[in-house]
Amino acid sequence: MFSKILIANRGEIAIRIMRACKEMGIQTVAVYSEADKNSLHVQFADEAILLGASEPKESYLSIDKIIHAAKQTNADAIHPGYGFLSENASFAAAVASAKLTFIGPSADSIRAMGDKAESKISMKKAGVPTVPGFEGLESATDFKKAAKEIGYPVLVKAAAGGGGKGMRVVEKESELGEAIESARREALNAFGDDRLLIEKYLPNAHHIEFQVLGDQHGNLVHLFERECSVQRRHQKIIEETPSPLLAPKLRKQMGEAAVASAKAVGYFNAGTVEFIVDPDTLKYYFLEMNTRLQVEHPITELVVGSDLVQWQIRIAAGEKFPFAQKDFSQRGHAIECRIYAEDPANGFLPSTGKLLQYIEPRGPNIRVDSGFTAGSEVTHFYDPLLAKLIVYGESREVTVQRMQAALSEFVVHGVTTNIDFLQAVLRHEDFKRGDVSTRWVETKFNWKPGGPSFQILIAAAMADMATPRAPTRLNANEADPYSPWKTLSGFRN
Amino acid sequence: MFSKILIANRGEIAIRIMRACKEMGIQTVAVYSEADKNSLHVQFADEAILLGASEPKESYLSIDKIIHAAKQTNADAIHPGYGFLSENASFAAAVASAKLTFIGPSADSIRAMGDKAESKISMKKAGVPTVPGFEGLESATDFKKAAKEIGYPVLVKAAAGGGGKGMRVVEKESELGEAIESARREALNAFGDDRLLIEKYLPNAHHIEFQVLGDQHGNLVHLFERECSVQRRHQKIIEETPSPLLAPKLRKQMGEAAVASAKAVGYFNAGTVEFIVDPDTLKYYFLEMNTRLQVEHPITELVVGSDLVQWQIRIAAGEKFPFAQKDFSQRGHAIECRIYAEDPANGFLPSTGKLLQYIEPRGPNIRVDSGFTAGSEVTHFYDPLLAKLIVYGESREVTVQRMQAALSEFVVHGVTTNIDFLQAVLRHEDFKRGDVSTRWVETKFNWKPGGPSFQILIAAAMADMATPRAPTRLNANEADPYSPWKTLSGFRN
Amino acid sequence: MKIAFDQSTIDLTPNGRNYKAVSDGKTVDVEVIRAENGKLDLLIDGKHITAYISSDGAKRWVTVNGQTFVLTKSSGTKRSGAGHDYASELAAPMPGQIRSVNVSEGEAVSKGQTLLVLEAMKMEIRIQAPRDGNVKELMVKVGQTVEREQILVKMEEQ
Amino acid sequence: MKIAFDQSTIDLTPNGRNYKAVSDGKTVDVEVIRAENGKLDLLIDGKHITAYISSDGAKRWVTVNGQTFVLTKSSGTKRSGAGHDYASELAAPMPGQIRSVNVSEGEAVSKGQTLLVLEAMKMEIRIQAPRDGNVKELMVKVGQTVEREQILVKMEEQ
Repeated sequence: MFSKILIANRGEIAIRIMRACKEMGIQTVAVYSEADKNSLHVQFADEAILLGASEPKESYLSIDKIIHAAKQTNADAIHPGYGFLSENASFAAAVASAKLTFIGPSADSIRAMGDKAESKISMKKAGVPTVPGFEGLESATDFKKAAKEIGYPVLVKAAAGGGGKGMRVVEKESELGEAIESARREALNAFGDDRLLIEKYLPNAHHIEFQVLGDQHGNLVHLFERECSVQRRHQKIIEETPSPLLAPKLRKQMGEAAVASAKAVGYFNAGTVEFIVDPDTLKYYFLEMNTRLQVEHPITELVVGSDLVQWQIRIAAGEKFPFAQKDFSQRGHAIECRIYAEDPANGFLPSTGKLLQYIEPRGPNIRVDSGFTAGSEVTHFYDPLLAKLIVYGESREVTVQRMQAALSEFVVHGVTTNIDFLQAVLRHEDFKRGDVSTRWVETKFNWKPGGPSFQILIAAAMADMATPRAPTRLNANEADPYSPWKTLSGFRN
Repeated sequence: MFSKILIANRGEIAIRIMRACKEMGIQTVAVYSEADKNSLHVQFADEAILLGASEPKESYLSIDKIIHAAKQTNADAIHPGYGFLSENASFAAAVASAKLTFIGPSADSIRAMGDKAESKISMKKAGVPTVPGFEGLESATDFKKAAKEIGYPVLVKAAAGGGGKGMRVVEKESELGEAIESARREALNAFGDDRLLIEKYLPNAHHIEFQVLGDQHGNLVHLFERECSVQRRHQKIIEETPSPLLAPKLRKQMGEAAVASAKAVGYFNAGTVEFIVDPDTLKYYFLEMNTRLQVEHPITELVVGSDLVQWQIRIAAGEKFPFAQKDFSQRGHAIECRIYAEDPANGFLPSTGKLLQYIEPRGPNIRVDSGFTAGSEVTHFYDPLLAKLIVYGESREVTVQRMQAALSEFVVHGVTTNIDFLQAVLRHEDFKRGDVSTRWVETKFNWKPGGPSFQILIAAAMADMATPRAPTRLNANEADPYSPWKTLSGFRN
Repeated sequence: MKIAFDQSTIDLTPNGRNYKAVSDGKTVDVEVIRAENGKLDLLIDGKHITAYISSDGAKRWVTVNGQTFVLTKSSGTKRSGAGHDYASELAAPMPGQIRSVNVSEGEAVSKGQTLLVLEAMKMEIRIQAPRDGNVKELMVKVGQTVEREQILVKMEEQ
Repeated sequence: MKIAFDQSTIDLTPNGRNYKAVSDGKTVDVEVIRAENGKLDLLIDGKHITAYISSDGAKRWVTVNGQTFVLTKSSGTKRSGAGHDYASELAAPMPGQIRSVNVSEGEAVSKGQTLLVLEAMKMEIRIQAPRDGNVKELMVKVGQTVEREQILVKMEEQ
């Protein structure tokens, strides 16, 4: 087993990985950028190395600096988390060249799946159904012809893409030109690769993905599905398992297809095979494979009872699975809500600032994976994910109720969040029925924030009655020499 | 379903129950004593009623006041938690007379099991093995004769007892007199009943209990065992499930015996049938049945995947089980450590005071059920249980490691706790092998706290270098106008 | 004492240990049962609510029953904010870099038309016309780094 | 600057941004990398430790790596504490009520013998003789309520 692991990431996922290391008796090294020098993942690690400036290019995306940090601290392995360099084949190769272990799949597997165009071709070969479409087109004319053949709406997406970046839904021919241009630009900027592919857009589709886990000895299992259809801007915001859409037979078929997909690229490590499923025909299509830990891995952990991060580490260390497919089953239900610093009432624009209050819900069957605390700064340099709120329950109904109770206890002041929005989604009849497609938020869920209630106004006014001055900052965790609450002490009982 | 439930308890269990209510859309009423007026369970409830003075007799043990509070707030049911009135048949009967629902078994079941002497007799009748011994003795001479017949060591315990109160191990005849006298006094004081029974004391026995769950329609299942052999002063401090001692066949036998015990008294609600098991012969003996929710219920919830408190409420509301015995299985491993405000280096004497710092561990598979926060007062009026730290893992080994990591993150200042002691137990080879009997702490585990390390001294001294005066109170969650840390701001980076 | 927040005004009068609160013709009795840093437990007409409150300048962040609002306290005179729908000036919603400018000064634009594209947090944010009108002035150019709330475009009615 | 805690003394000297710490003949270099209310991140000879610290009068609660110690800072002169093993006075470990007094003044008692029984938190706590000796003075009687640290019995050597 490794004795020291460098975690080439930040925020909640860095802490999640460090916890697994700590439990396994493995020392941890954090890396960080200027913007993150006071962040929790730096405080949690045994050692911390400053990489450079806040721009990802200068820090979390710098292969050389990260490998240097690992060498400098005598780490023997690197865990990439998700995002940043996690699906970068050159990084995996560079880690191996530096005689360090990359906690992930082989560089070849990453390469084979990283290219959405190439992977689609190899999946077709492996007999896994894929979405009708075309790869390798160049000119605007070719795209136009392809789109016509497929039939609108079509989806244009970056061959090197992921996370909804460089992706555009095109409803009609007149929008195709601008969509291709802007997707290319975004793709080039985010991935350094502007190749696009085009395919049929299924407007009512569900996004259902399967967790796979493979060791280095040829064993591959799947840990069932995650339903991730609640999305905005092509990014998931609520995930759950089991999927309300899948019957046991379809689940089994798709699980086998997922294992076949992973086998086709000689996969080991944790990975996710994404499918889209047409709810009317119940046909499923391979979308892509993410060759890394997934943001929403906790819901699988709760329903299957496994620790995916510990297994990633064990797999990378060469351990052989002591289990087989038949040893896994789903029990109960789990839901994850992603708590973003963003404004759902204003196009989900990211919100930045200092967290004046930050109180997470607690309690049985509630898990919060987070990297923030009161006083933390949310900057514009990185993804605005504040925390993942994950709950488990015996049934879907109990789990939804528990999530609603937990969301109502989550307090974040200082940045706008999507908490109210998430509550409204959970209350919606369509969600309760499990009848939500990937475009539901944009096309059917017409959410508008309400106005402040009398209670809210009273509370705001009471704060002012109690404070003779307007404090510039009122923070539960910061010592305030002139705390306005002191004048209220007569009311304490 | 109920619309409002009064929780006749305090601390962590009151909050645990309120959470279940909140998730089920049920309003909650807290009751409290003078000492608890600022406690978390009061803040968490929708309504809160002051019962009276801090002595339990004047508040949490006052049947009249509690029923009055329920009437006054229009509650339709009362949940007793554990301890206090939870196993008081008169209370259950009084609740029913007041046309309220008691969230627990019938008064008759409580009565039948509450008397350790009577229950032993009826278990013998039901064919459940019991510990050799005698009930209904009065005079010192009779006890002396009985003890001689059974053979020393013997155990003297209160017929109305529970929680280790009114219980004495007697090693030789010369100690019997004082033991009986003191057990009688403690029993009278704690339960208002000084009857004692005497039985063979099995010095190497394991304490293994089975969780049962019955509805009001005659369905009874067991949810497997809890191993609770790590005890001090006859009180559990660490519990785990599955038990390292039980093989599947013995587990099945004991589970069936537990269901038979509960059936013999027409049991519904959650309940616990306690056995002692001789590790050499693997013989098991009925000890007693607790006719209420158990402190250590969370480990069962984690390994079985059920919410016992929600089921208590559903059972009381008349719901019928949608499941049968075959639907339950154990998955993974769970351990609970009870975090007590007590001094293990000094006879486990309770420690009282104000919590200067209180930081709970967090993370995947870690659950903390607690009723305290920084600034809370730990008083001498009630049990010194601060929190229950519960962890889940795929295997016993992973779970022990996770518990060790979690314990090392638990920070409590202001009262002495057993956290260091618990860490030492978990590190011990006997515990790792699962080879711990109920007397292990007293007879084999010879723990002494170490002295402060150089690191500790440095940290203590640095605090002083940074503070020109000795503050009377330094509290992470209290605004401090003269925070000593301000002078350190030059070092912040 | 009258306190104004955005579109609402509330009148709070001490009344023994309690307060009388009036807003929009409604009157309630308010009692403070517990006050901690950033948290208030109130009885409003006898009903218990817990409110989390943070202040940041004139801004008040308030959470009750899991619903969070940001209110801006008016101090007598009303300052026109950087509103989204009615402003004739379009400001950057967050710091970033101008990726493209799609219109020129004097051009007539229609509601929803993309005027320029801002890149922030690796996303493209389209700054769109809030209504039909003319581009009066372009305040930024491609490649320029902008701060939050910095004015990007001024518009005028047609 | 010398600082004494219980049996230990530590000498702390500022050294640029760092400190030199000496105790029991051992010398290390200490750097404060982060200081919050109640929490210190230190580099001790380059090794990162997180310490949680609370002060309560002369008492210092310190937690490092999950181990918690309560140290009492001596301010020059040493005050004899209510030690457990060596005191000739036995104090109440917690508030409670005297249930029974099992010895009389002048009586010879042996180590471990129960002198009196205190009831607290519904438990019986036996106050036992720390060593062989004589009961010099009984300070309490049955039924009396006692405070924490209140002297219950004075003992003397035989």
